[in-house]
Amino acid sequence: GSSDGGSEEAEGNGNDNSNGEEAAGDDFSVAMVTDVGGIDDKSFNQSAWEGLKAFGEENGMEKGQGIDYAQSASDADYNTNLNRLVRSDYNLIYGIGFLLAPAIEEVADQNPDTNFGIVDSVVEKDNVASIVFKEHQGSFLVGVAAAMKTESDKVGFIGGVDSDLINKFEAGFRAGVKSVNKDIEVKVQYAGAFDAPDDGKAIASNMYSQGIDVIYHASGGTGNGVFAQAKDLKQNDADRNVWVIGVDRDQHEEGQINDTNVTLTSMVKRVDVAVQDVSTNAMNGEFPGGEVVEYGLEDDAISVATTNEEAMTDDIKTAVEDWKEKIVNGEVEVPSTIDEVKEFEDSL
Amino acid sequence: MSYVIEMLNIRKEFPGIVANDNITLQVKQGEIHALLGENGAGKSTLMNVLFGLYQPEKGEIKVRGESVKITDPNVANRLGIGMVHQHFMLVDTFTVTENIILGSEPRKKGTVDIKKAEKEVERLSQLYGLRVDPKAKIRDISVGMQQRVEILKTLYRGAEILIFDEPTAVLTPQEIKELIEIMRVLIREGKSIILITHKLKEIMQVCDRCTVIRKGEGIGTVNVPDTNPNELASLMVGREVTFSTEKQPAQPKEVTLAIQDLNVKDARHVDMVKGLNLKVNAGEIVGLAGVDGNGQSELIEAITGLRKVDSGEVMLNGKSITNLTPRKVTEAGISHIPQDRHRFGLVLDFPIGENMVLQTYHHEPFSKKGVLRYKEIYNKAKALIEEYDVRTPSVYTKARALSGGNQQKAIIGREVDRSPDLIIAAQPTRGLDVGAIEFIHKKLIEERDKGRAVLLLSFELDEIMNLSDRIAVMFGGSIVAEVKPEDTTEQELGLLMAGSKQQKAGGQ
Amino acid sequence: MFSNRLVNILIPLISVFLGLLVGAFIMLGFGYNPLTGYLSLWEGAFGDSYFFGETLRQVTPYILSGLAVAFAFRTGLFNIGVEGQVIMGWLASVWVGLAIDAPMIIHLPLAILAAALAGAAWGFLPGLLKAKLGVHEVIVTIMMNYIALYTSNALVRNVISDGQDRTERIPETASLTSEWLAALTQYSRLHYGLLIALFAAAIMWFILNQTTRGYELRSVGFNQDASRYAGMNVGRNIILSMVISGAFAGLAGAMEGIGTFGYQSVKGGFTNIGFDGIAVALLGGNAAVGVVLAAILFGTLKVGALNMPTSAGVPTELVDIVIAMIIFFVASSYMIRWFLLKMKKEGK
Amino acid sequence: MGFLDILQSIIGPAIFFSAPLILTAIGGVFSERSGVVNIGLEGLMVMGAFVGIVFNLTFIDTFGSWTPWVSIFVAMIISAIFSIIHAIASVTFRADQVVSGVAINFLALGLGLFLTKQWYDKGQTDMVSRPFYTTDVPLLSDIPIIGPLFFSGMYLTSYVAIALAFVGWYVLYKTPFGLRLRSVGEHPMAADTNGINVSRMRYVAVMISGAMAGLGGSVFALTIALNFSHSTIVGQGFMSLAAVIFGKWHPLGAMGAALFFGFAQSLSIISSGVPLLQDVPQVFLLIAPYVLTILALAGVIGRAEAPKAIGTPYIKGSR
Ligand SMILES: Nc1ncnc2c1ncn2[C@@H]1O[C@H](COP(=O)(O)OP(=O)(O)OP(=O)(O)O)[C@@H](O)[C@H]1O
Ligand SMILES: Nc1ncnc2c1ncn2[C@@H]1O[C@H](COP(=O)(O)OP(=O)(O)OP(=O)(O)O)[C@@H](O)[C@H]1O
Ligand SMILES: [Mg+2]
Ligand SMILES: [Mg+2]
Repeated sequence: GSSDGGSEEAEGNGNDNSNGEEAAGDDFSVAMVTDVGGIDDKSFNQSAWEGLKAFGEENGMEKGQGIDYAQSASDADYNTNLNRLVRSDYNLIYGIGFLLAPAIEEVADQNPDTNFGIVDSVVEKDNVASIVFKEHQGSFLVGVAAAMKTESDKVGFIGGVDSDLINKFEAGFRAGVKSVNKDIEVKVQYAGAFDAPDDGKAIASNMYSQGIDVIYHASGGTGNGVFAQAKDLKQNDADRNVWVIGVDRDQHEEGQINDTNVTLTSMVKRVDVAVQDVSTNAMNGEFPGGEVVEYGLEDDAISVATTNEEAMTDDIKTAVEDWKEKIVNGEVEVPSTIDEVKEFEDSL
Repeated sequence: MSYVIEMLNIRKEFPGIVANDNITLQVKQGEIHALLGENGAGKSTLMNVLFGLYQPEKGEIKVRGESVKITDPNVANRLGIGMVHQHFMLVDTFTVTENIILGSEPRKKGTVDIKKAEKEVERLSQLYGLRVDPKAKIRDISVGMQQRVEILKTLYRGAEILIFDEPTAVLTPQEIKELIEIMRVLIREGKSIILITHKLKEIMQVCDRCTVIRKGEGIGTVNVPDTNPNELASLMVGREVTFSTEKQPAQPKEVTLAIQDLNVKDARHVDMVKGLNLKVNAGEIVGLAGVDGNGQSELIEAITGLRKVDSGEVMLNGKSITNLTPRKVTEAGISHIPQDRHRFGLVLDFPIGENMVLQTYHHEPFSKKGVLRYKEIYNKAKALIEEYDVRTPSVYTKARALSGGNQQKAIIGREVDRSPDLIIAAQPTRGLDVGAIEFIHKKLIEERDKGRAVLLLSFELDEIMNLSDRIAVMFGGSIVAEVKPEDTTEQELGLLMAGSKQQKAGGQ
Repeated sequence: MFSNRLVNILIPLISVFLGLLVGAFIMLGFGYNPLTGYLSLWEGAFGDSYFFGETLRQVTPYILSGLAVAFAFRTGLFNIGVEGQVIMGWLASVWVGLAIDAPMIIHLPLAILAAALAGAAWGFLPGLLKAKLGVHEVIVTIMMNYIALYTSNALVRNVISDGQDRTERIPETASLTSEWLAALTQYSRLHYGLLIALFAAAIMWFILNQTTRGYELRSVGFNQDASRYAGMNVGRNIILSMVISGAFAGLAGAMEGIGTFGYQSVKGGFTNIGFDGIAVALLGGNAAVGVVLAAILFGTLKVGALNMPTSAGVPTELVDIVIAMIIFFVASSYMIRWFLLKMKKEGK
Repeated sequence: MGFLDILQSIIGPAIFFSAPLILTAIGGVFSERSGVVNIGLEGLMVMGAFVGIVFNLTFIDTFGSWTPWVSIFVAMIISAIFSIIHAIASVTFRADQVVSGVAINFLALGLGLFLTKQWYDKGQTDMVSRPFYTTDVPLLSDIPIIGPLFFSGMYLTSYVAIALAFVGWYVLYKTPFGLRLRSVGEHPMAADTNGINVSRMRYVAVMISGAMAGLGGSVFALTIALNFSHSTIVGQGFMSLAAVIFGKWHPLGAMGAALFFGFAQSLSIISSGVPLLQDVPQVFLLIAPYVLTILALAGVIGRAEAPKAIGTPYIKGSR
């Protein structure tokens, strides 16, 4: 942080009012509100901000001048933060995370002249662009990788809180695994919280001890415990086959132990790509208001990390690429809910 | 003749009050020196100064002729000064030995050498005739034994000068006798003693000299053999004091309290009251005599609904009040001046005014439809405080800030004012000075004369003999004898209380 | 120079001042301008009618959770379970809001009542265990918090909604929101709950200080033996105290459920309204008026803090440090009192 | 799964869950036994986690494989120093100890996150590259049944925690220091008249609780969370406080209670794999540890007697 941020900000606000209302080009400004994870959650909040920064860089803006964010400490802060940014005359304001959907809905209603974007949820309003991701597609692909990697034919999925969004990850993953080999067992467990690394570790410990050798986690901070457990096993037995699949961004760094790495791959969700894309469109007067913009494999907004070159062998990479093809060209319809995945599994 | 202790012109202030003002106390080697004064006169404060708990604003302290600064109890210990406090300084959950060695423990490889400590305690208790069980927990032993532990604590630290702050207030007559014996042994062993007590008889009995203080000021020192209780009392109070309370013979009427075959267990399911029968008539005071621990407390708790009756019956005015709740018992017409005024008698953090309606707050005029009426409450409180001479800055003062004597007067005022049929007074004068005692005794007799029944529990034979119209002696959970005070002597009563008419007292 | 009364008023003021002073030094130490920092905090809380409205909205649940903790404290109990009681109250108000179809005059009071009852029920068990078995209320209430969190999540997901992450929005008939207040404060979420909270503070004062019931509760809080001696039913008073405390907490939940949010969602962690209530109560000296004032201070700092990173670059956590220091100084009032006394003496 | 496997998969997690709680609770016992309530355990754990992680990240190159051990040691020292704030408030300034503890909780989290943002320019630190790892204890792990259950795949810090519980018991119940400390919590004036410095004793006790909570927090961070963020320590301090009371203010009791919590937690996680319990709705498994605790309290443990003088500042000469 810098001590003179305040004055800069004040200037930025004070001046761009005088120019008039619907700004374009130079006067265009974008901001975002994080959910309780905060701007540096190493996950989608951080990714979104990176997208905004990239957008800013392209257009000669920086924090406090053209782009900015507001952090939320609790659910009650979303509205306040959104309104604060509205009051600062930002043209486009993102709510990052499905938790902000109700707040966006309300504030968008009250401020029809401002444009909003909601990430990971759908809000049907003319001045709101709903940005969603096809996490199930990415999860499908890491499921493929898991199925190819497992030696015990047992893989695991650890979710944070049992919710629609996380179910989407589970569904895609299960479908991916089963598509490769329907005899592979997928064990699913939800920790009940996104901030319980101890539970994450215990669940992982239990799964690994049951012979599961690949675990895909979609559980935020709870996942820290999963990495801790995998690395511990690796430390004790360098030859043991234990893998974690990361989520949201490339969690390669988290898996590093000595000179090997337990992160097989990660389901990377490029919130930054989406945010940058929507912002650019909006600046050019093509704001997708009222639309649901879906980002998926085809936009490179969902991808599978291949940082761990040793682990992601060529045949895995090839298989992943093949399935990706099939998904992108519509040959395979990836299920996105628990009901759908059950149907999907039955159809195999 | 040399002085072991000289406190010269001591002044000690508390915020807003001068507790000690220019007091001089000189104690000779080998004497028992009494310190006498009303409640709040400043005795404890003076002794706490000597023991290093308080620092005096002015004055000099000399020990064996040398001027010293006693900055904390450690220094006092080193100088050979030990103190047995008015309120015992014992850790309830520790054993006797642990309490005695606390702060100067014998060690073995960094641990407490408890074996050695126990041996030392045994040795000291043999030497001075202080019977204690080294392994017992404090909370399981009698008050008398606790006091012996306190004395052992000072001896263990090699005290040569012992301060006793009101040691007899909490003891039974038997225990007092033992204590006096112990003090004589201590003197024989070359110790010196400062004794604080309100009981003039004890001073006359054991002390060599007596220093009197009044309202924080030293009045003077007298040779005990050259004086008498009346002189001491008037020195202390500043006026003449009458001792034995004057009263007319009782005129007992109908039976108010009738107890039949009562059995009560204590918290540990031990039978404490066994097949007890007792009657108290309107217009008489029945004194309940007995050594502490013979079921008196349980009996009173059972009558007042604080403890469950196992079997038997308690009747008030012919109606059963067995196992009613305390509230129903109260409303049936019983008042209770409890033994432990801090634990039961008062909510110390309430203003004294609110304490005056502790059982009646839910009645008119103190409340109406569940809403308190403070005006009525405080009017009542003011009236009672006036009538019962409770000295307090105001009715809004927290009960905690009053002295024990004034707290007790407030409780008595509250209990008597309800016009009950039966007043149960448990040790109503414990720890109070003669002025306060006189007042309380007068009140109880007044109530008797108004036709109320009074059940008086006391460990003071004096009080029992003076006040009672009939004495019931309690031993082992039942009433073993009923006597009239005019037909008996303290001697005989003591024997009855010990559970035997034949044997000499002290043989239990 | 200082009367006793004056000292009692001065102490909290001095504490707040000292707390802010410490915050200022920290800002200075890390290269921020404290003036800018605090100015942005002020702006964030009172900058315009919107923020003022939001601050008051935030104050509302704080008053009630503070009252809950304070009420228990006054009767000798430490209710750490306010957090769980808030969650249950929140849930109940929303549930009744959704499940029942009735005109506002019935529906709204019913929803509020349900919240109070749910909170009360959550306080009842610890009270009962304390009264009957002597089980320490601190442990039981801590456990009840977790049970509330998980139970509420499960109910939201499986019973009240069908498999969603949050319930529907409650209808207008069960809502505390107010067009009028919102319009007055430029669409802040200020709602009628504030009146309920203030009324509750008056109720607490009335119950404790003006009724025979309150007399009993206070008496039991100070001295159980004397209370028994005086004919009071100690066990019943302990239970009642926890029930009333829980009811206040439940109302705090309703403020969120049918006031601020209008729905209940699956929560990844605690709301902190209950935990903050402990600080509010203690800061307010466990008295009704004190709690209201402390809640105002707390709400102001919390809402104002949101503006600090944006307009002064100062992390919001600075406010937590300031709050901690204020609590610390209030707790250490003995030192301040001593200091004032010394000044008084020297003044003479 | 065989019975032994199930046991093994319960006991392992139970013990690593418990270790941080055990450590923190032992400290809590010391503080409360001296008469100082410590609601601030949560904050002290936060401080421990923060220091442990930051030190580990910063000095990894200096201390190499000893880094985690040095880290928890430093966390212990810093948390002990940090806890002096609580001691000053509640002993010297006669503050309400609950209030002061609450302040500690706010302060630790606020300070930890504030400094994280200052130093790392983000809200959470990176993951440490050298946390603690489990090991098999040589020889002992070869004992049949017992070996696999209790001596393989364990963190050494867990043994440290259990050992310290016994050390805590020894110190509190066998040494002069312990006797004095307990007397200060029961009857400070008695202690004072026996020449024991009540304030100093309480300062020491509070600092011991700071040190132990620092240890607990850093062990949690370096075995389980591996980084520091606002959600690293969420409620573990309160659970430790519960363990103190549950364990009746006794170091071994507190250890037992913490192990009970760990066991219940672990059980609820493992149950989802046990055939019989597979179809039980998940919420029942989630709340099971807490319900079990309440049942245990209500059924078996019941009334616990707190140190008599707990929560009251000692003012010389008052009664
Ligand atoms: N801790 C204290 N704080 C303020 N004032 C005190 C304190 N202790 C004693 N006092 C004051 O000092 C005076 C003397 O009290 P002290 O306890 O010495 O009386 P005492 O002679 O021992 O009385 P008693 O016979 O009742 O024991 C009291 O009247 C009281 O006003
Ligand atoms: N903490 C205190 N603050 C102010 N005054 C006090 C305090 N403690 C004691 N006092 C004063 O000291 C005086 C004597 O108190 P003390 O407790 O010695 O009375 P007492 O008659 O000896 O009662 P008891 O027999 O129960 O000890 C009282 O007048 C009281 O006002
Ligand atoms: Mg006295
Ligand atoms: Mg005295």
